[in-house]
Amino acid sequence: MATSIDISDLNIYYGDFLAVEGVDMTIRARSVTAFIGPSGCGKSTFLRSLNRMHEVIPGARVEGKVVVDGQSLYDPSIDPVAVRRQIGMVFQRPNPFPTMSIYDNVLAGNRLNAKRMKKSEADDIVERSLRGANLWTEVKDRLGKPGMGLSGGQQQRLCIARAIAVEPQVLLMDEPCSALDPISTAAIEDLIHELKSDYTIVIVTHNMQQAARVSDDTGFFNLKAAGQPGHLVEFNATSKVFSNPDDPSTEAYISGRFG
Amino acid sequence: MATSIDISDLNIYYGDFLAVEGVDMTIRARSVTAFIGPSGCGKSTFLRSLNRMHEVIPGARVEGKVVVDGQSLYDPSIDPVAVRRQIGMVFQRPNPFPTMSIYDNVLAGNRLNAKRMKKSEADDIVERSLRGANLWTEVKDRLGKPGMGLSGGQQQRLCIARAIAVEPQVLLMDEPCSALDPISTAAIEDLIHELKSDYTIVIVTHNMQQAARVSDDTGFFNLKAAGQPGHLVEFNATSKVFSNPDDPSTEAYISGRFG
Amino acid sequence: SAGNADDGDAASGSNDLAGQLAGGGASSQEAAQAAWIVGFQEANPDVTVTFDPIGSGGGRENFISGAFPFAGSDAYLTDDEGELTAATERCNGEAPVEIPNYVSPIALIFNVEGVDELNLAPETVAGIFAGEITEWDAPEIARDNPDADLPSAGINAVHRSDESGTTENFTHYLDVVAGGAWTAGAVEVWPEEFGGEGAQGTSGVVSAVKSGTNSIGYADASQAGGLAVANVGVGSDFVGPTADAAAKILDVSPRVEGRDDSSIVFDLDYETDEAGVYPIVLTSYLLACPTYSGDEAEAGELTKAYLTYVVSEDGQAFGAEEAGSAPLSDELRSEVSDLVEGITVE
Amino acid sequence: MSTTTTARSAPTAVSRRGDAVFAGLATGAGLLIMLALAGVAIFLIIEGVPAISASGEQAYGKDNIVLYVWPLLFGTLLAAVIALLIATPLAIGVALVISHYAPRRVARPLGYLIDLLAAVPSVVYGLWGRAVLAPAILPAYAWLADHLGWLPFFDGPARTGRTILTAAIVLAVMALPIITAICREVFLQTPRIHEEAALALGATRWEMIRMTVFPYARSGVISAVMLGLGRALGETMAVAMVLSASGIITIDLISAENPSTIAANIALNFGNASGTKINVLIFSGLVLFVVSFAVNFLGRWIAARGQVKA
Amino acid sequence: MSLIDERPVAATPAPAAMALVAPQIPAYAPLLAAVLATGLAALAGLLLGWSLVAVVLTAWALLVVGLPAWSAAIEGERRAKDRLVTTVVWSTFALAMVPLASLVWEVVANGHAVISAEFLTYDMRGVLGAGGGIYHALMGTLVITALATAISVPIGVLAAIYLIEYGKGNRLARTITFLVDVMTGIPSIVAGLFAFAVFTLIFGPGVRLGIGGAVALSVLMIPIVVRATEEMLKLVPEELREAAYALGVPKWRTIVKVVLPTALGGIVTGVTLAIARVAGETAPLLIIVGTTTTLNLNPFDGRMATLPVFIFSSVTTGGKYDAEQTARAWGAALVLVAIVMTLNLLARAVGRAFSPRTGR
Ligand SMILES: Nc1ncnc2c1ncn2[C@@H]1O[C@H](COP(=O)(O)OP(=O)(O)OP(=O)(O)O)[C@@H](O)[C@H]1O
Ligand SMILES: Nc1ncnc2c1ncn2[C@@H]1O[C@H](COP(=O)(O)OP(=O)(O)OP(=O)(O)O)[C@@H](O)[C@H]1O
Ligand SMILES: [Mg+2]
Ligand SMILES: [Mg+2]
Repeated sequence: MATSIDISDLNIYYGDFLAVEGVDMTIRARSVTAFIGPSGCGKSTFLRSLNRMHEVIPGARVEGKVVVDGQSLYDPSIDPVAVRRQIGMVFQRPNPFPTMSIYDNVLAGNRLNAKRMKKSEADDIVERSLRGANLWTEVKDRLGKPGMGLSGGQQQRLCIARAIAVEPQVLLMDEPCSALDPISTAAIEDLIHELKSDYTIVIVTHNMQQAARVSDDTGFFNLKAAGQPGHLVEFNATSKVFSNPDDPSTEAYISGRFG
Repeated sequence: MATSIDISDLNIYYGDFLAVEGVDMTIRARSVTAFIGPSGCGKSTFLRSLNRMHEVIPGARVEGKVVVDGQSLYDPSIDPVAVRRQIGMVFQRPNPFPTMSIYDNVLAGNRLNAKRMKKSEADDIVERSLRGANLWTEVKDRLGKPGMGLSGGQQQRLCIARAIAVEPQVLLMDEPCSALDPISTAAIEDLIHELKSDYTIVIVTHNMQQAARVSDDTGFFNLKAAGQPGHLVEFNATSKVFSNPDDPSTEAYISGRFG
Repeated sequence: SAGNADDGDAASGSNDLAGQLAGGGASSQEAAQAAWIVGFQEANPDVTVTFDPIGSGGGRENFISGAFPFAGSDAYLTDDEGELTAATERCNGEAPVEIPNYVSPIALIFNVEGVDELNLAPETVAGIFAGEITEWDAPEIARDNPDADLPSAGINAVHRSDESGTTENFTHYLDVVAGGAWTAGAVEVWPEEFGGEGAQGTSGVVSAVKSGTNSIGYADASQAGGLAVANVGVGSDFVGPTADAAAKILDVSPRVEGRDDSSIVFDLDYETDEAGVYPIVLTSYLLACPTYSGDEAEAGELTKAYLTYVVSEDGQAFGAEEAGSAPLSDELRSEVSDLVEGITVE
Repeated sequence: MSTTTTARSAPTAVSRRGDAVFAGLATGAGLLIMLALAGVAIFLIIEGVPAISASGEQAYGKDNIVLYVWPLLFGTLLAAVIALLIATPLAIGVALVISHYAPRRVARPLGYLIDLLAAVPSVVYGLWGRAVLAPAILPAYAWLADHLGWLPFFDGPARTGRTILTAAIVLAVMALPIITAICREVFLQTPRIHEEAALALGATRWEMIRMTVFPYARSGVISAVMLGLGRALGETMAVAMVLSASGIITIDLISAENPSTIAANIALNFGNASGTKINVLIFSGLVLFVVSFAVNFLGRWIAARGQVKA
Repeated sequence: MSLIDERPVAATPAPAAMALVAPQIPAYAPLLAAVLATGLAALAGLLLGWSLVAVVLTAWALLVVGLPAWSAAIEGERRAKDRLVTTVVWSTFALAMVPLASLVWEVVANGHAVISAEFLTYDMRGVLGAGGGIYHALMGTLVITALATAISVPIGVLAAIYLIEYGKGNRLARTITFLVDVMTGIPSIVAGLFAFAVFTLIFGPGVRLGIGGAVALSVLMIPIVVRATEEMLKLVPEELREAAYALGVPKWRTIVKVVLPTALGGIVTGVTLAIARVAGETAPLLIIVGTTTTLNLNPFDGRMATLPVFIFSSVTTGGKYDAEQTARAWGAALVLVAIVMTLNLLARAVGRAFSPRTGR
């Protein structure tokens, strides 16, 4: 079910501004890959280029190759909407749809694509996804209530449930815990551990400890200088990055000497 | 000229919300007092209650005593406008008046009281204040230009010049350097050192090193828990707070274990 | 339709006429037409008649274009702008029917403190409205009103600010009778150089006089409301604007010469000194075709029936009661009725 | 969660017909608006142009269309300008009450009250102005004529309340909520940091407003006034019902002889107009359109320029 | 460098104690001044036989001069000026309320007497004097306003969607935004003339149709709807759109199913306000719809009565039954004001109920 992603020589632009330059990496299937780096180095930008969310921003564009399952993502024949169904995304700030109940939020991806579903089938998807997001027991008695009524951590898990309800192959997460308290954070880290048996997971985090805890591979992004594009400094197994990085600037960053 | 401030049992409210609870301290004349603490613990709120700027916010009020020069600041006979003239304030973001020139910005406070000033007298005040704020040499050739045209650090020093132009006795500064680059920060820290021979200075800062560098006394504020009011945990000589604090949470904060 | 549309049981004439009749034209006729429509519809509950008070010019225009089967007009058709020819063409080459149906005295209404009766000679009227006589206690006024307690106050002369037949008839009267005191001729739009307060429509003039102080204005007598009306000098007499006095003017006025038989139109004799005639009068006409055919047959049927009612004794009386117009004299009415009777529908 | 599902459709190109249709609809609606505005101009020109050669009878007794429209334009501008002279200071005061003076809890309801002024239909203002205001204000005009008669504006004689000044007062009441609403917004947008800077220097509330709020809001206030002017220029019924018009040019504000306004003149004469007279009235409407377009254009332009600066 | 050397002020011996206490007039001073001013003016008025207006003006003048003078004597010039401005500013508000209060009072006082079941359910067919009602005008206003809404809302909302979701700052969008702004200033009579010109060109001279009125009102209504919708769409957080895109939802479905529902409350408020604004329009209807005494529900066939035009023609027709007509006009005005103000308040309520949910 899950898929690996090959990125080669990727340049990412906002209009004329080159935000990320020359990234090459391979993201392994059924593993957790973490991106770290100082603010503004292009982690989010890069992440969003993996499911063509980047081009949603006016003027934004991409050069280079992202190959998923043998298909080049930026091939003109590819439908970005279909790409996003296969490669789900969770954002920094939990963003459930305010007009929908918890139940409808989970089904949003299915429903908004005008799929007709039997009630039993829908119930099934909701339960399966909420269980998958470790939220079922907390909300099963109030599925009809608005999703906005949950706590921040619950909302974030609701967003994860919503993302996995459409059964993507890859799950991208952009600082999913940075708006959350420590308990919610722990809950989501646990969840990531569980999800990785089914999904390819890519996570951006500011929290080095979190990267160390949850990821198998880690990529370190950096800026050469202010105003310069971000680039991938090092991409290695997490254990290696945190104990014995190849690049001195990686070590400097991890040991807190800058950033 | 400078004055000490005695605060006893001060509670500060926003409407019904108690933001800061039970503060007791004495701020010494002609010294620099720094307040540190995690975000939201009420440092700014407390600072603003020292020159009755707090009540500018609708619904905001104060209980308890602030005694300056033997006069209780919150006594009904006290004129808040007079208080603010004697106790000047510099804000986190530099806020020169956008429609005024540098010259007029410096004189803004003086003009309020003395409608007619001789040109020579005005020139005098401007030069003295700008020199006092270490800005004179940088701007003396463009006093007629708008204040907004300066760099952030220069703007902040312009605001300091404006504050000292009315010759207050106390100067309150709320994170005056947090919007500035390191060089501007150093310039302002130098300035604080110089000013303290004439003024009683109170400064809020997020930067522990800065507190250690510039202040004589340090107050550490903290929250007991989220949603609870902030309170003063410890108030001591800076050297003591940073080497051998009374309270374990102070030490935890200073050593970076939380916040 | 709304609740009160079904009061057809009151219909006396069990006529089986039905359909819609839409005419329009002179707004001076509006109030009278509203009354006639009510009277006619009461007798013919299945007919809906409308009269659009779009002005005489609009009425003639729409009559000629065929949009209206009949129209009301304060002026008769002439060939000054080819209207008579065009109307003849519209009526398949027959000269159109033109009949007087609405005669109304134009009253000089006034609101002056302490004055209930006022006699005004024609020259005085002209002087006041031309802005020459500006004080109520001016000698010209005082001379004719020896008993009145005239205030020494300025005169607020109110005139129509819009284009109107009332203004035209009034200024025509002044032009004819007041000699040198009135220099603007007969006009539909008030000449601005004479000044005075301008008010919109008859009701505007009435309410301006009512709410102003020491005001005077001219308006259809029927709308004078509670205001006092002046007597106008005729010969050596002063005559008030009663319906009878106004109706008489048609009896003393000559018919316009050289018209077709189907046209009964007058040149009003403002200068008359016949006793009991009130000379400031608005006469309005109805225009129709002598024959209606083809598509217009149904409309023609209704037009004939409606016009018959309007010029009937009942109709004229109802108009006088509701709208304050002066009923046609019996003699004139029968002549007019014969013309309407002669309208044929093919 | 390891259930194997049916072979999933790989990301492939699908026709985005829904998107294209919807985008087309939305763009079409936008273009339609441009078209509508152009249509207003074009149709007015088509129907107004025949009036250019009108004269005499056809031009309501005037020799040509310019002589007919000019006094109306004068009256329109006069009434609107007086209305603004009255409304602007009031609106600024009211906006200050709502933004800076009233306690926050009552500021909102006070704002609603002002908005209700904008909600009253203009025909009701006309009714009120005609039946209530005009008679009530006549004594004031008499007083003005007696005491300030040496000013050309108050020459009098005051014999009716239905003067251009009364019309302007009604227009002021109608323009007030518009000006207030915009002033209120820009006053509220004054950066808090600047207000606090002034207060911290020991400024009183008024000094703070003068130092920070007014300079900041200046272009906003100007554009608000322009929009109010637009409203006052175009208002029809209230003027039509309140004003006794003679169609002359005068700056005497309280006499019985008053200039008319374009909009009111159209409303009053349109019903009775036929033939070329309709074209004449539409032509005057075209003039009004051009003037109010220009005024609004200017207002928006000033506002837009102000935004860049702020 | 030594600051002391450069600062002559520092040389002044023994700095004075802080002057924090300023003499103040008591907190109740404004109230007291107001009461005193009113009392004095009333007394003078009674003695000299002034009118109420003169008394109020005098009281106001006394307050505006007296309070600042008192303050100037005790608190100093700056405080006095502050008080003067405060008094003046509140006075402007009070003055602005005078017409509203007077208008509402007059409309209710003059209008309530004729309001009855008959007044609301009968038309004016066959009525000359007393009696009859505004049913036809009420229905005409409803039909024409509903039609105008049906035309304006889809166009307005779609155009706003174009501006916010598709055009986003491109040249066309900027032009349209600007034109929409300018369009809000089109005089209503011009909108009426526009509709008249269009329908005359199509149907020939003298045409009067309800639909023409709806078109004219749409010209006035569309820009209001566009502005309101635009503002609301701007408030919808970008992250909601992104959340939908990330679920593989096409853009148009995102707009229809996520963005519009989120902004619905504000859009409904805007539309309601727009309806309230045009429901009271008179001039365009006078020109293109005309009026009639009989109920006509078909906007494609002939004249229709509407409340505003009914009011206007009732007071301007005059004649024998002027009093009855004027009474009916006030009654209709009361109904119209009630409708429009209710719509306004409703709009606020809707707006508040649906106000964009930020946070939790
Ligand atoms: N919408 C945008 N338009 C233009 N430039 C952008 C946009 N979003 C981000 N950028 C720029 O792209 C660069 C990379 O930004 P990005 O948000 O990817 O950084 P990041 O590593 O995610 O930072 P953070 O840790 O703060 O989230 C930055 O220079 C940023 O200013
Ligand atoms: N205008 C306000 N209205 C209501 N509550 C406020 C307001 N300003 C601050 N607060 C609350 O008062 C508490 C103290 O805030 P304050 O800004 O004083 O904290 P701080 O220590 O200065 O934080 P920071 O370091 O982020 O500046 C917080 O809980 C804050 O939410
Ligand atoms: Mg980021
Ligand atoms: Mg703070």
